[in-house]
Amino acid sequence: MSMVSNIKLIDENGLRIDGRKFNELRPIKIEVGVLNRADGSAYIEWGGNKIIVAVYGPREAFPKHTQNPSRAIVNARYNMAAFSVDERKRPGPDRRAIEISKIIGEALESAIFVEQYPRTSIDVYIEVLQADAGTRIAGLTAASVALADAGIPMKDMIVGCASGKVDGKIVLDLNKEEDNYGQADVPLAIIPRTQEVVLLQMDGNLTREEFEQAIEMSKKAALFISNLQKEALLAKYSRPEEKEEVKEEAEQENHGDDDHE
Amino acid sequence: MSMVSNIKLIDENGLRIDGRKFNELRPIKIEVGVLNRADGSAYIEWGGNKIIVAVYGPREAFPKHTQNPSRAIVNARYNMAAFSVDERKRPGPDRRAIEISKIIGEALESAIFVEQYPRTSIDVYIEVLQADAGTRIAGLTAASVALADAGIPMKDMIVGCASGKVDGKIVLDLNKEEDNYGQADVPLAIIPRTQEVVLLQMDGNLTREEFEQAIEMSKKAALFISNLQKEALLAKYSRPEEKEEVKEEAEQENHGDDDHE
Amino acid sequence: MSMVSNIKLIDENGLRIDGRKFNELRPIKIEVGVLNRADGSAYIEWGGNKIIVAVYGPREAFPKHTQNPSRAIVNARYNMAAFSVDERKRPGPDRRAIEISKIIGEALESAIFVEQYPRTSIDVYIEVLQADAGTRIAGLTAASVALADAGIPMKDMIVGCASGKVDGKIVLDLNKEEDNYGQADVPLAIIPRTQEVVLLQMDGNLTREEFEQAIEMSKKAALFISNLQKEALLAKYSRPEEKEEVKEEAEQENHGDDDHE
Amino acid sequence: MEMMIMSRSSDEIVYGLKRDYLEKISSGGNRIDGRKFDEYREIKITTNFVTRAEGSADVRLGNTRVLVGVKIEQGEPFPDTPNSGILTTNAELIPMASPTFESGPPNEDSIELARVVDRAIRESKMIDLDKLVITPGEKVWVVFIDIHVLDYDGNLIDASTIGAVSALLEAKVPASKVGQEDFQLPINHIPVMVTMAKIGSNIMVDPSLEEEEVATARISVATDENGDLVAMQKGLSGSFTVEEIFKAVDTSIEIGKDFRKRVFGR
Amino acid sequence: MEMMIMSRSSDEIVYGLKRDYLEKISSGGNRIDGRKFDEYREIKITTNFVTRAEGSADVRLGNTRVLVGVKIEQGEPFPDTPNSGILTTNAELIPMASPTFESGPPNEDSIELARVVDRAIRESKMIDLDKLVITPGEKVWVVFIDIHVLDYDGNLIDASTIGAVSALLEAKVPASKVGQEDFQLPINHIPVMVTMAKIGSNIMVDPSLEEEEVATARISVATDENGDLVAMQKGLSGSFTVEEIFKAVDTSIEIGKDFRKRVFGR
Amino acid sequence: MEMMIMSRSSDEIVYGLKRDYLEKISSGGNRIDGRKFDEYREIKITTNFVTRAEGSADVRLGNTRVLVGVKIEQGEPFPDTPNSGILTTNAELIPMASPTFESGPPNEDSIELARVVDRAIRESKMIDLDKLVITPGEKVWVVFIDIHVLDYDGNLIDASTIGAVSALLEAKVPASKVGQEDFQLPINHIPVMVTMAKIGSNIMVDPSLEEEEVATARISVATDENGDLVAMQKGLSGSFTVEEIFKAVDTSIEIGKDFRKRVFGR
Repeated sequence: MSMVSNIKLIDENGLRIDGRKFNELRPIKIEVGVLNRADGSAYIEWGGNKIIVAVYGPREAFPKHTQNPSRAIVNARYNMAAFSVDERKRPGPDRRAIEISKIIGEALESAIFVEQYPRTSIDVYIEVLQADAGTRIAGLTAASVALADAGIPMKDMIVGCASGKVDGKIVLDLNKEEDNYGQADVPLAIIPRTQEVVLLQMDGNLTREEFEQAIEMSKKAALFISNLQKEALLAKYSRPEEKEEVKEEAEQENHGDDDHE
Repeated sequence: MSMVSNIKLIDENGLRIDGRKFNELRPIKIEVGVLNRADGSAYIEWGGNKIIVAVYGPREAFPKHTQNPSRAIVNARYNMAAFSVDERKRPGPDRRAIEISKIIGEALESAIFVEQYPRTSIDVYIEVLQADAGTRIAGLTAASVALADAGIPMKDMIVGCASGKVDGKIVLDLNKEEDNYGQADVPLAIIPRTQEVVLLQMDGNLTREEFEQAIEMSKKAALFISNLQKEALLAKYSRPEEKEEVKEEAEQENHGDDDHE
Repeated sequence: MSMVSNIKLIDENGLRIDGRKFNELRPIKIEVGVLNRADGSAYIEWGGNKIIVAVYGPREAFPKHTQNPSRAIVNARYNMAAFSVDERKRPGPDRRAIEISKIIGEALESAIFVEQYPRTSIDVYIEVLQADAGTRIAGLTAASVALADAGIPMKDMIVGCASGKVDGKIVLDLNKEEDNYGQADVPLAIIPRTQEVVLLQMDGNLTREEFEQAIEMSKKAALFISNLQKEALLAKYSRPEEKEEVKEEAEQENHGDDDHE
Repeated sequence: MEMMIMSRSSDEIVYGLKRDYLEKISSGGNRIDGRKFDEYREIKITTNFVTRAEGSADVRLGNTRVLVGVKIEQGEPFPDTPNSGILTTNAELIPMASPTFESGPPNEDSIELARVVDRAIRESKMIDLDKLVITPGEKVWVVFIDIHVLDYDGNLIDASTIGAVSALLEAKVPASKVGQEDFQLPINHIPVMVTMAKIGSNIMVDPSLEEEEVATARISVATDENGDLVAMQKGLSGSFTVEEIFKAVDTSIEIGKDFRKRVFGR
Repeated sequence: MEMMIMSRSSDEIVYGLKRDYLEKISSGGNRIDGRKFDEYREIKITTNFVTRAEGSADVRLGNTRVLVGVKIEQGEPFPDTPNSGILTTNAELIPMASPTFESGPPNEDSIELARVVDRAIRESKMIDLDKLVITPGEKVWVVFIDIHVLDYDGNLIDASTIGAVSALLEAKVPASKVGQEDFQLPINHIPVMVTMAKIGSNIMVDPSLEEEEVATARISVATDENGDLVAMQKGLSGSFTVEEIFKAVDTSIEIGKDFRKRVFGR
Repeated sequence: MEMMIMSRSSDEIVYGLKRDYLEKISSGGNRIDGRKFDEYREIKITTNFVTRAEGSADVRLGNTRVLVGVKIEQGEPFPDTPNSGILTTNAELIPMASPTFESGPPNEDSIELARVVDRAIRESKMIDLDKLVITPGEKVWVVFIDIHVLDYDGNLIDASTIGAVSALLEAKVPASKVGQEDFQLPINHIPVMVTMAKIGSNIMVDPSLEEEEVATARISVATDENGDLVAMQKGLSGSFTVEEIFKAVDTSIEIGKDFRKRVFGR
């Protein structure tokens, strides 16, 4: 939200620079069980984002002093590959990644029955292989699926979507240019069943009314994406005979091009 | 002691650039119990120095392998706030701070009955909020008071003062300019009751006689400051009804302006 | 192997820039028991290389979770002193040192009866005081002697030598210039009794035939150096009355000047 | 002086009892220290505490105490914003402030704190960074905000934001170092951050440490003087309903107006 | 979902049984997954996976999966090679890939991996670094190879080398950033790395994780298209006879020829 | 080869017995190795040990052994001393030297050691830093003193100072690298450091490791050839009377005179 530019992000027909309508998602594709070593895994393509998530656990928390005798601890690690962004990123976590890891971990924990696994850790590794705005929500959305794939008992699968303000208008699911030159960004994640909010951030400038508009738009989109999560899981488990084969070829319907309403 | 300059640090009347006589201390103010979470705390203003000290402990030493089965370990951490000096200091300990932490810890340990608390640590956190020469001695002086406030049993309250050489003359309690452009600095701390030396450093150039002169001058000043320490403690405990109220308003007499002799 | 130069490394008489023949070693001197604190120690001069090795152990491995219940772990630490190279090296291990430490540790482990000391570590500290090409092999060669000096039971004393390609010719034991401007380098270490290979690296460009030639030349040299190791040990233990005296004066015959064939 | 070395399990039991108690009284509209749900603890601000810094503020929010210093130094601009000064925010949860804080490099808590405070200041466009250029593309003023937490009794986010805003409001750019006259740091807007915690099904502003320990969710909302939202951060592993979020936003706007006048005099 | 928290001792027993079994079947000429000693697992390469990078390759070698990205950026040459571009290789064994990998800075395993892959590429002179100069002595192209291990089922050295070579073969130098035309990274040679493991007294190529766990020694040999050796690394605490080494070299030359054609089409 | 894995408690008992013994014999005027209170262990210095360095000294003080190397390289001056060379001192307590030293970045012991040695050299103005300017304000000579402790048997401060002074005395500035002639490092003064330990109520010079282990206090005093004091450091958690300090100073001045002649030939 920091750079200034003369770029026109919405044209005279109300279309955005990638041709989307104000309330249109980018294409989303989710795959389940894409890794062999992990206890659970998922891969998501969301616009230009390519993110893979592995889940390990519940396993004995290490080092020992981190163990909680009454529940599992949830560790999320959001990491960008050095080559995932335009200018090479130095390997290792920066401050942004540490903050994102923290809020993703808290959001996931809200849905997991942590009391069932005292003294253990549930480790969620989110690797951003290519970044194109909205990585935290895309990563979180895939992480829920990976947790389900690992068989971790959850109330529901967390899901999210961001909205923002671009050229003075509230729009859904910002892309890179909109994120760089827009006026606000509001990532949101919810528990779909209850529609409660488990992750929420905001930066930029929004009136009270614009904020409400953004939240409602994101919530609706999140519920749509929740279905993509379930379909992805179903696609894996409805074909048990292929389960042990080339998992990554399990193609989902790509609903992303459709207007989600 | 490293910079060269043409600045005249002592004028024709024998007065120093801040108007002090050769054997005059800067103003000193000590307050006790200024923090709520710490087991003991103290705040000191000494010239332009502003330093706060917290004490935690005795508490179980962690990690476990640091525990000593026959006595408490004393950890001192001297730290300068990023904004405490003219040019912003990068956060985190530098080599200077690590050395100072070590010698302060050793000096404090000399007075504490460490055998009474095996397997524990006594943690002393010294935060320099504004620095103006003489921070190690000011920090140590406040640390003793904070230890007393925490109820740690001690033989006595360590106290100190520096002397140095400026324009060829031995003077008490160097300020920033005298420290930068002077010819020697000798920080000293003693156990007041026995007048034994528990901290001593020196750098610059002193003859044998000048050194003796400096030590005697510092010792005398330290004994004076020892009384300020006790008054500060008294000021807190003589008003038990205020003890739990706004502690930082407990004002001490400011003896610093007086010539201490 | 990376720099290009017009330097002629072999002259018309087939002699190398330091006057050696193609199959001639640099002077080698080994001393045993040169340190007091270590459980075993050795010093090697090999050409311009000066390397000292200390061995501690078997001792309880620390931290505890590194202990192996069925055998000793072997930790090698190869370290270059800041002043050991032309341009001062920043203290602390760089990536090159970490790789070399790993392969030296693995090579030494191949000879040690690690099953005899479960839960312990055997720590080998290799300090390069002056570097002149071939430090890893010189360090490994001295490390074997230091292990023997520490009384660690071994199948045999590992020993090694490098060969390489210079001006299109396979030569033994590259010096600094040959290493910088040559075409290939092949460090090799063997168990002398069985002539099995325990360390092998190669970089540059060699035909299949040149490689075989290099290996055979290195192997022969290693067997020669194996005798120097034994003589060095013997020199220490054959003079038990001097053992506790000025150990570092135990001079070995310097066979290095001889052509080793 | 007794030592409190409790096992984790007894910790857990105490924690459970505390949570139950605070939930119970909150369902009756009460807080442990007697405040109303929308009531802040007393705020005391001492500016110009560190005269060596370009700006500073010593903030006490109840028993929480935070010292914020602002240093302004010369530096190179970022390549993509050659005509703009630089703002950078750092927070240290030094072990002085709490028995649970440890020495060492910033951890996830101090990083989140610094980034949330930074976001409120940056996104409100509080500082006019365009006026902090010395030589375009080459030299600009860098504004360092350093948050030093001295005593931790809850709600560091608000205490730190108040401290940062107060210190910036009094900060002077030391332009005499480059042959110009010193000038007041150019200020465009004043953000106010309001943090709320959820205990049971109740939401209360300015949580104390005891409240934070049992809260399930936390939300911080920063607004500017137009009542616009400029930054937001939901924390902890609990959830809010959308309605609760909207209500929290309204609370923040309301309190912001009062604060801006009462605390910052603007 | 059962938890596998085994004591070290039971680990050791399982390990012993595994080793005995693999040694036994290998003495009969067999491998645990049915392959022949000189048989690789299936290789699948997807290049251009990360379009934001200058080159990339997603490599699967059986169940091992490695993603390699190549970024090419401007930088200063090293003082001793002013007229030469720079190659730098980094590997991360991220905890995603294995329950035994830990977060944190590169450890000795990831450093060895990066350095062995780097050596094969550097020593084969695969990239013509002399053509990567922008302004002699001042500005050159820096080629960053980043190896991201996603799924670990053995033989990371070969999978990573295949990935690095594939990514470099498709990489474009973004010369348009300095007012020239983008151009294909100049390639001189194609190294092929073949890694072999010794189990009992048998040596087999492309060890899987199960094989690596019981192998006593490992050797990696890189060759170029002339059948010349360009890099070699012996690993683990076991030994090879000189004859075994020579045989390993021959195997690498043989397989290299096939690979270069079949995998890289050259 | 027996393994000495003792519990902390038995450590403590042994320590107590040792302390009692050393205190007892010292009260009779004796030391465990038969020396007098003011007697140094034998000193052997080999200079020019590391020919690749600009100066070096291998120092043995009894069974303590320290190698000091001096490198002199070009660098930028500090902004506040544009016409002065730079001196920097580093010490590494490598694990080779003692079973109690650990790998890793410098700890408080090695930092104190480096800073105390540095202080003696810097404050005595031993090196004429003003003569180490290549281009005023732009390029100066940087003198790196690196202290590498090889064998630890007590009194590292004196051994290291002797090593640093010896290495500096023989060091040459490699001015031929900037087109001038190499020249001897310009030396103004020669500091001598004398360290003393207090055992019971006795003070003895050059403590061995066994003595250091039971000493309650330590004092190091550096003097120059005029008998002036240039640096001092009190260590450990015990105390000295002021009279003891003065006596230590006198001892240091005395021994310094002898050392300067006998050891450095000046």
